[in-house]
Amino acid sequence: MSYEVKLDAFSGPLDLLLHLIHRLEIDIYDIPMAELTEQYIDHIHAMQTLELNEASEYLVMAATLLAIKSRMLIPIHEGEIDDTEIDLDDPDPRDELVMRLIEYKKYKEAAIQLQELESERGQVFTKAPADLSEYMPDEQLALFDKNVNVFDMLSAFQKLMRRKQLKKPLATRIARQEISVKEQMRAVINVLKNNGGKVMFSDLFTYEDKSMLVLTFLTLLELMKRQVIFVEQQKNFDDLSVLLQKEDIGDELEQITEPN
Amino acid sequence: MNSNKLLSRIEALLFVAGDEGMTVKQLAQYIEVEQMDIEAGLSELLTQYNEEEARGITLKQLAGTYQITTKPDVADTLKKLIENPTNQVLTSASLEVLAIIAYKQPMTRAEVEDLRGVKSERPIATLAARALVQEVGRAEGTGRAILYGTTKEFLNYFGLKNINELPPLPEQIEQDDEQPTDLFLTKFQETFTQK
Amino acid sequence: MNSNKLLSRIEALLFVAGDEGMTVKQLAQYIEVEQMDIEAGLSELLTQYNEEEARGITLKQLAGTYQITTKPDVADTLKKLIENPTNQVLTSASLEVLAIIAYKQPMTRAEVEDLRGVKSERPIATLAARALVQEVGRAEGTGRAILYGTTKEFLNYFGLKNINELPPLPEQIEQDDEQPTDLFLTKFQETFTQK
Repeated sequence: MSYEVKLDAFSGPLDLLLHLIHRLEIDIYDIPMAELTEQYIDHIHAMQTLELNEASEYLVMAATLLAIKSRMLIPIHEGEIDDTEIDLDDPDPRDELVMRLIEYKKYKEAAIQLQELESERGQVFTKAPADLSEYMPDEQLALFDKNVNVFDMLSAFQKLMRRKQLKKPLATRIARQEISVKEQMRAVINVLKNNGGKVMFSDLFTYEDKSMLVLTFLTLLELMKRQVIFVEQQKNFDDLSVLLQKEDIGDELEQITEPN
Repeated sequence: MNSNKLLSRIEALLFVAGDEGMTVKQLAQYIEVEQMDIEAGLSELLTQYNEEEARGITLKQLAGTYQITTKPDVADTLKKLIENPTNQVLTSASLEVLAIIAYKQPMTRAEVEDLRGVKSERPIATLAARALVQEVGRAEGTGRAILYGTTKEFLNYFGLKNINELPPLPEQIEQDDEQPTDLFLTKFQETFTQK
Repeated sequence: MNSNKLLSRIEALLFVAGDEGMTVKQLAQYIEVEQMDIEAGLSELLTQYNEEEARGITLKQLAGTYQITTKPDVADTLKKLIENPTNQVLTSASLEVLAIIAYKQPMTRAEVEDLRGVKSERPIATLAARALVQEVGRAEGTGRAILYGTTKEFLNYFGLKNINELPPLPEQIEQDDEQPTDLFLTKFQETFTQK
């Protein structure tokens, strides 16, 4: 008999038990303990890997099943069978398990309903509140509601991330406008001035952001063309050195006309 | 105020508010009409949005506020804007924990774990990080465990007006006419007499 | 694509884009029609917005980007909103900036703006004026932009002992994922194979 079992298909031992009960077409109010226990243990055997902190729960459940099974196998003395009083007082060893399964099943089904709502809600989109800050006096801008707490802030962050995910292509467009070649020329020259007019090529590329790397490279090409900097290499495979050739570049910057 | 004037003002305010939304009370306050008028206006606006096929937007009541949202029929176009649609949805473990907290709130972690029969620290942390649940108090007695409840973001995330709009909890498994306890006993006796 | 279908898609995309707007090229790309069709659709949409008095929104073209804005005639109502400074719609920008700085500190203004997609100079300045954020250093490399972080006043305001008490973000929880292990299986076999 082969099992197609993936651990993450189950969210816990109760979930696995419900799966088995359903598959074996077992009446939940009359569980054949021997069969269920055997199937349960076979299934966890078949699970290839199990996270350590969940493993203990699956084991506890296996132990519980074995305990119930063995309690049901304890031979009952002849006289006791006729004694209905004892039968009434003695609960079925399965009762507690059945109650737990039934209670759990309710919420498992509720979770499926939530999932349907989640996917329905995923079909419609909203927008960020309009930015009205330009119409507001400074002192009003940060006036939070008195009831604002950490979770509201977290919620603001989550909304932002959801929005960001929705508008990735637009966000990059704006990122590129952020720093112009002209600004970056000034920045590169400042680095050179602060380092005595000479830095290693790689030291100018400390950015994580790809668009900044490209921008800096374009800036260097522009500065070379204008003979503001000079790039040299001592020998093959050495890092390049960037040297400042003109101290005063005010005029150079003024001559640059930007697209916007 | 004539109807067109009212509708245009409601639409403008809701447009500006975006996903913060606005309550009937706030709309009435800013437009300076009665809340009754706002309610009539909202219902008229909803009718117009839904009847006019050229509209890509509609009205939705979310977490106690009214918000403009896009219509479900344009979802295919808008989904092209999403970079990685799969990593946003909740896992089944998180949904299970969330269902328990939503229906039985306030709940401690230990209570959730009892019910599920499995550790639930990580799903709870994920739900808190996504602002779907939050601490709403502390349990009585020693330990003073954190009590969790759902948030406004929870309502927003599942498209609910308020917590009472949660679908009813699925009822207990269909039972036969017999009382389950009797059933146990009978079966129990049958089992043993056979052995 | 029929006209209503096109218009509803244009409206929905522009609505979601909000203050950022979209270019004709982007609209054409997402709706998968020719730019010519988009241009015709935009002009039709503008006509509808302006002719229908019940609409409070209209179309505006700014630097090659189309965006939905409110109509000038509803300005008086929006003014009422602005005069109510505690409305969440108005404070959402500063709360968002504060959230970004709190979770991602230290951050430069450019980084905040990159994340939000809108200019954020004023919210940052106000937060700094309220002593909720402050300069905590300068960015490496060219430009040496100011790096912002949260203050003691920030911790006070939100009742936190230290910054680590902030609820974690979802990605921070996922990093804590334990490695799956098969230690369990071995243990389990040892225990139960003798059954």
